[in-house]
Amino acid sequence: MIAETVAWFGDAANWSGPGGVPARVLEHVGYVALALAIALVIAVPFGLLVGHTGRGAVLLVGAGNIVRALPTLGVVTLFFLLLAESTPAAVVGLVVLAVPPVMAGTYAGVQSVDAHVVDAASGVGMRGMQRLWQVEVPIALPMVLGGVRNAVLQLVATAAVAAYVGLGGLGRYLMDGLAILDYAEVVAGAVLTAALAVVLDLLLAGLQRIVVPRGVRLAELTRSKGPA
Amino acid sequence: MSLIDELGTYLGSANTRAQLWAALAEHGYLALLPILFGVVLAVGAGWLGQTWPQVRGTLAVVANLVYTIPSLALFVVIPGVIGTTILDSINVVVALSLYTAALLVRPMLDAIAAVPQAVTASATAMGYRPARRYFGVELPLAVPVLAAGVRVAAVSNISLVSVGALIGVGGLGRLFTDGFQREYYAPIVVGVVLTLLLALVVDLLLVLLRRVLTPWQRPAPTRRADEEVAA
Amino acid sequence: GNPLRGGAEGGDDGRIVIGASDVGESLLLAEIYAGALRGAGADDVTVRPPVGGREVLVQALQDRSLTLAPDYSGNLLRYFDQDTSATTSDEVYRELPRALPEGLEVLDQSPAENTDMLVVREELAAQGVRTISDLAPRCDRLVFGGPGQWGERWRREIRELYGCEFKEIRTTDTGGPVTVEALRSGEVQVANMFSTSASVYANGFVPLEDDRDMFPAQNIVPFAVEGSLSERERDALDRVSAALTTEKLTELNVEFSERKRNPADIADEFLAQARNR
Amino acid sequence: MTIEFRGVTKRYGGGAAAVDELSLTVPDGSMTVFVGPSGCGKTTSLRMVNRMVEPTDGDVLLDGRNVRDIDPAELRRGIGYVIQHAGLFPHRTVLGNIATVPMLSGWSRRSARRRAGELLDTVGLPAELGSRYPAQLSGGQQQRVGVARALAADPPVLLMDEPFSAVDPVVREGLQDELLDLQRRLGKTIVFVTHDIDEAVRLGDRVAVLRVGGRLAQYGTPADVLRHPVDDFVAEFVGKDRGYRGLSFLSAGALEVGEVVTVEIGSVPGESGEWRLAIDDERRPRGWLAPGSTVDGSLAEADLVAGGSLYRRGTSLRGALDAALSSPASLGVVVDDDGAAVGVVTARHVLDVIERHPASATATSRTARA
Amino acid sequence: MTIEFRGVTKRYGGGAAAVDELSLTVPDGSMTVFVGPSGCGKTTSLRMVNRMVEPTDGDVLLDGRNVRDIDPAELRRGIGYVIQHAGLFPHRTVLGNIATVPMLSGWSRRSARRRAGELLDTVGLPAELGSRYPAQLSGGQQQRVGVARALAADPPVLLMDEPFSAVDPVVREGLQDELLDLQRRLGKTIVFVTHDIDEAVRLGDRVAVLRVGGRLAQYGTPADVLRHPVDDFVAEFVGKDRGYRGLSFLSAGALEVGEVVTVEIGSVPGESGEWRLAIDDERRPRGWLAPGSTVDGSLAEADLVAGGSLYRRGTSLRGALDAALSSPASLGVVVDDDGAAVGVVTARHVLDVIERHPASATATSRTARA
Ligand SMILES: Nc1ncnc2c1ncn2[C@@H]1O[C@H](COP(=O)(O)OP(=O)(O)OP(=O)(O)O)[C@@H](O)[C@H]1O
Ligand SMILES: Nc1ncnc2c1ncn2[C@@H]1O[C@H](COP(=O)(O)OP(=O)(O)OP(=O)(O)O)[C@@H](O)[C@H]1O
Ligand SMILES: [Mg+2]
Ligand SMILES: [Mg+2]
Repeated sequence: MIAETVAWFGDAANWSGPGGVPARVLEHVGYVALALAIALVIAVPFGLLVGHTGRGAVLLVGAGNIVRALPTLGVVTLFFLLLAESTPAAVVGLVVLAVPPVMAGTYAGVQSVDAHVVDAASGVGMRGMQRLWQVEVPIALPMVLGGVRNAVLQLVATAAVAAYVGLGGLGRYLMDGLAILDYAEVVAGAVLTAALAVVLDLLLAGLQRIVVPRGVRLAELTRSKGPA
Repeated sequence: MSLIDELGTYLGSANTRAQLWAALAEHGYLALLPILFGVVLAVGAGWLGQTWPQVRGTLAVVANLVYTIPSLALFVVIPGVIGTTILDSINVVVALSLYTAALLVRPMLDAIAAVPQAVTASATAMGYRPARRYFGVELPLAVPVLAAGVRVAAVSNISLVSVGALIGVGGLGRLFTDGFQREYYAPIVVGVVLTLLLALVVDLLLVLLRRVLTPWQRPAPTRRADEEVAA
Repeated sequence: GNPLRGGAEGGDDGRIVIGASDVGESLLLAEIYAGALRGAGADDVTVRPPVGGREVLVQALQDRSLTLAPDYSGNLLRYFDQDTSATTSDEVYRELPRALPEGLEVLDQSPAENTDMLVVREELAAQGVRTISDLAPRCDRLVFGGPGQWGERWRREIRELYGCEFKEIRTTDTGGPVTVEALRSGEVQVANMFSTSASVYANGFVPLEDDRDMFPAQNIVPFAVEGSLSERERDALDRVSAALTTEKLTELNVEFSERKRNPADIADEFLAQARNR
Repeated sequence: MTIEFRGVTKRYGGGAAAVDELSLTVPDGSMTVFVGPSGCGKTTSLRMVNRMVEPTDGDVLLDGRNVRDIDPAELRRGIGYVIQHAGLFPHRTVLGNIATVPMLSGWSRRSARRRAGELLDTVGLPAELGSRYPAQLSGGQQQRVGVARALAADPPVLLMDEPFSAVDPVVREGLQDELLDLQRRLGKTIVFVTHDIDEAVRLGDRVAVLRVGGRLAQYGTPADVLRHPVDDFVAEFVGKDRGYRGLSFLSAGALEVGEVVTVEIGSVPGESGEWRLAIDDERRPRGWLAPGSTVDGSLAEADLVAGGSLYRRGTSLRGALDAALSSPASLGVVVDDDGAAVGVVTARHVLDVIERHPASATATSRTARA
Repeated sequence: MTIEFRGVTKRYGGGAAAVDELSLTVPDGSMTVFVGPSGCGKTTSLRMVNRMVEPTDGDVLLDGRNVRDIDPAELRRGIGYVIQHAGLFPHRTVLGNIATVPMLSGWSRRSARRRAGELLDTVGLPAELGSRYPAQLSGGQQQRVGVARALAADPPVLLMDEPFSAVDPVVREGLQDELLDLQRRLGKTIVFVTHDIDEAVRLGDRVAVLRVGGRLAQYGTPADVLRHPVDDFVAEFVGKDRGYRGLSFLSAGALEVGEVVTVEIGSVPGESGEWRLAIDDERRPRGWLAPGSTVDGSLAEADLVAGGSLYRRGTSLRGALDAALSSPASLGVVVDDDGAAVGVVTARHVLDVIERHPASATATSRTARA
């Protein structure tokens, strides 16, 4: 199987044209990026609001869990029938997938900001929004980004279902390979997807390094090291 | 035909209903059995991480890597690795067990590491040997975190099983492929609803189970300083 | 190694597992076979959810996770013998037993046929495209949509026989909604569909005549693991095959994909009628 | 700025009162310490001043103005608030933390940071700490930054909620000294919360002792509270050493300082039948040479009996008594501000002064029975 | 069981020594308290006894047997260990917590729980607390459970690492009293760690003062350490009230108890030029009636000046001095074990006794210079 997979990767025909690896990767990233962008627009404000006010947490967690339970395949097929269009159907399914982790990360991030720090923020005379943007959000960033990274992992893995409704992306290799039991192709698809996930995750980790305030990172370090 | 009528016709067939029950049962089994295996794996990983703290990083990375493999690919590749046949439902069970474990390893390691130093130290000082301490003290204390992880894993497994329909093992996922093939809303809607119901019931059961397993945890409402001020 | 060799799930213990491919009517046929076998006294008969193409079914039959599956004579022959020149029903059926790998067999074939066909939208047909030969000169400007494995099976064939080389071969699905949608929206201009498919006519697509007999005859034929069925069970399947005609199959397909009835219900009705005759 | 509590009551969620009919006045420029057992409503009382908690009943007035009529954010910017565990913003540098209030109040970034730099100095932190993050500071340093942050906008009022509870006793004492010094220099009106009676007595111009249920048990000067507890609760809370501690508030003006025979380290002392105080070349006491002890050659530290605690001239009688009691010679060594020995006191002399103290027995304490 | 440290050194990861050449003996049935600033190696020293930390060098002996030769888990089951914050298992009930070691040692569940029930009583907790979880207990109750748990297998040795540091001062004192009482009854060999010198002096038969770097600065009785600190470090650490605190170790045997005029609450007192002690019908002191004060009708509490601290007959001079100092009449009230007033002492009388005390000036302290 390994030899066949290596051969697959070695075959120049698999690297060019609309069915080639570069094109498929771009398509895949496209679905992921689009779905993620929409999910962020939906999930972040909700997470911030609930985390900041402390109100509606039960609802948010409950709703998050229900949304998580929505089968992506079901959503995609349903929206395909409703919209008679492949791309929006696939993207809706992926958005549904990405919203819960982003929302949970955002909410948990804001919620877990040390109560003393929040208290101090009010105590120095910050108004609600000032407190949110100047204190809660910067401190919550690692967890917000954690949620995003989680979402991206799932998106990359699941964007394969787009192929089921006739779209491209790396799922194409999985579906087509599966239909004719071409194992090399399936494995190649899996390897490419996993590699893409790892690369995107590394990029996000890098982003996290850049945007998370140094003090927050230091504080996390001291907390996790703790007393011996 | 309105959706209601369509649902009426669809559910009107005794054959359909029998198939639905079978699919639901298969779905439950495919989603929940892996939870069991996944928890066992995660508990093992926690033990490794506790005994050799230096492997914690590696375990976390491996868990993350497993999580990046698309489920569909895993379903298909697993027979090649463990020698099952392609249509075997074991493939789905194995794949989802791996996902569950991957999902649980991280929180498991964190939870074990978060057991207060004072508690582990006093256990050691009372003459607990490492294995007994892990199962008698650290693991029970990690239950709340583990339970939260299991809830997420259970729910996402229930959602993921459907993908198995693409390889002919998918419980309720069949309803989606069927509805899709025939441009037929009824099975898709029924499938989504049944999946959600299953998730809801399982989630509730897990919450109850957690309550039973953690009698020492009284719910303590978290309070924020500024709730006082209407400003 | 080949991951598909290994433990058996179905097989000799009297358990009968019927498979189906992801062509819509395959499931319907599987249900009909199941009904017939139950009528013949088999008590442990299951129909597996449809999965993949012929490749998957063949593997599953070979590793005994399936006992039986409906298939189409022409494509089945071609699958095992790339270079066959048999095209008519009889030729194909005569060649089949020789081509099949050891341990697999086909039962009596049915008169009902469901061939591949290329369809276009009415606008294109109205420009005088009625046969594949008419299509050939325009191929390089047309996008084709079909199942994932279509290119491998037919690209060379259609070029050699008709001189048709499509601008692009896009993967849609096996005559299912994605294909229909793609053709309807103009994303593809030519698509591979099936002769008994209800959606060809429901959408006003025009089938092109295969004037050089590229697609072989495709009689429905039960494809099984040798020795896995009793005489009585084989008789029951033969009777069903005999009762099935192309018209009947098309009718059943309308019941299935247009009226969206449960395939098991349709199968029951059909079997009842067949018995009463 | 004067702070006045007028019949202030707070009930959380309609339950029992956390603070019950609290009435007291913190005069302008003074420090009042709220002290009492856990859960007695200290924090709640404090937070009603800057409207972090709204009273269920009654009013809090700042210079006669009801805080209810002031916008909470504005109010808080004008009141420094130091909370337990400092509550520093982990994502901002030390300077960034301190500059918070000035920035909120619309100062330019530059002037806010200049001010923050000055304050670092005020609270005794080196300038190079300015660019560190809170996680890189020790507990005591964090507390100082917390104080600096509260001082940044030069607010006339400071609220401090157990600000030093997270640090160990030695560091804590240093921080207390600095706070006293700061208070002397800046003259803020301060409300300070602690559950440590020692800290209360040390810092407060006035001490308010609260009992559980948020009732004020006694409000008066530390001397009052220590020497004249109004009831058993206060007496018990103030502790069993209150007689001795109370000496902190008796000045030693009339204390008679006696002569003492001294010998210098390195010199060759003769024999003697009395205790002699060994001193170094700057007259700092090093220990006692016991009566009748012999020294081989010149006097070294090893020949000495360790001394007792030292009494700094001009401080309260408490130190004087302890010096006398702890001395092996029963003679408490008195030192001047440079630490040079200037004489000795005996416990008896201290008692003489205590007995002559008019306040000791007859002072009427300003007390409030709750 | 005697615990002996023999030249014990511990270096973590080859760095500087956390404990350096520690040699001392804790005699059978006595309590030794390790005290010293943060990071001086107290915890490390303690943990080398039950092999939670292995020495880099030197040996720890239990009744002459090297702990190195004992299987760690077995060793630990025979040594009670109480740590800061109690370290209770949050997932087990109080009884479950206490029964832990017996269960580990293979007792039946029933007898382990019966034993746990007895211990609840030993540490003064009501039986109904047995089925609670630690989170449902107050800090002080948790500490008691921690002690009970350590006692469960009736180990001859107890190690206690800042066991009371998490509770407030009042509760803490109660716990200390109970520990002393327990120690008297059970006669364990105890090593106790604290960084609070007061606690050390109060509890220890011997006090070991450590300095940072893990060197032993002084090892002796509390009186020794307070009254004869071997060097400046110990003197400084022991604190500035050490003279006064040292009085705790001077017995008041020869203290002269004087007469006092008493008036009973409810009676009608005449006029008088002296302080009179108000008592209730069980002769318990209620306060003082000031000289020259007039009473309308019968004597009520409101007519009185609050009294000072009380001195229980037979306890140390410290209480006697404080009673005298805190009294508005300068007369310390002496009570018997039932709390009835039996007379008064003056500060002067206390001084007389102090001066007559032979130990006061000349005792040679058993000290160890590090
Ligand atoms: N937000 C709140 N909601 C409900 N009850 C509260 C709240 N804050 C405090 N309480 C209760 O009010 C009472 C007084 O609390 P407060 O925090 O003022 O006490 P404290 O004197 O500061 O105690 P500590 O010394 O422990 O800090 C306590 O019984 C406490 O439980
Ligand atoms: N596991 C460890 N690894 C490395 N260094 C340690 C470890 N445990 C303690 N130390 C170091 O050894 C020294 C002594 O530590 P120890 O915990 O014994 O001090 P302590 O006297 O108990 O202090 P505290 O009063 O703060 O509890 C400290 O400098 C500490 O940092
Ligand atoms: Mg408080
Ligand atoms: Mg320690």
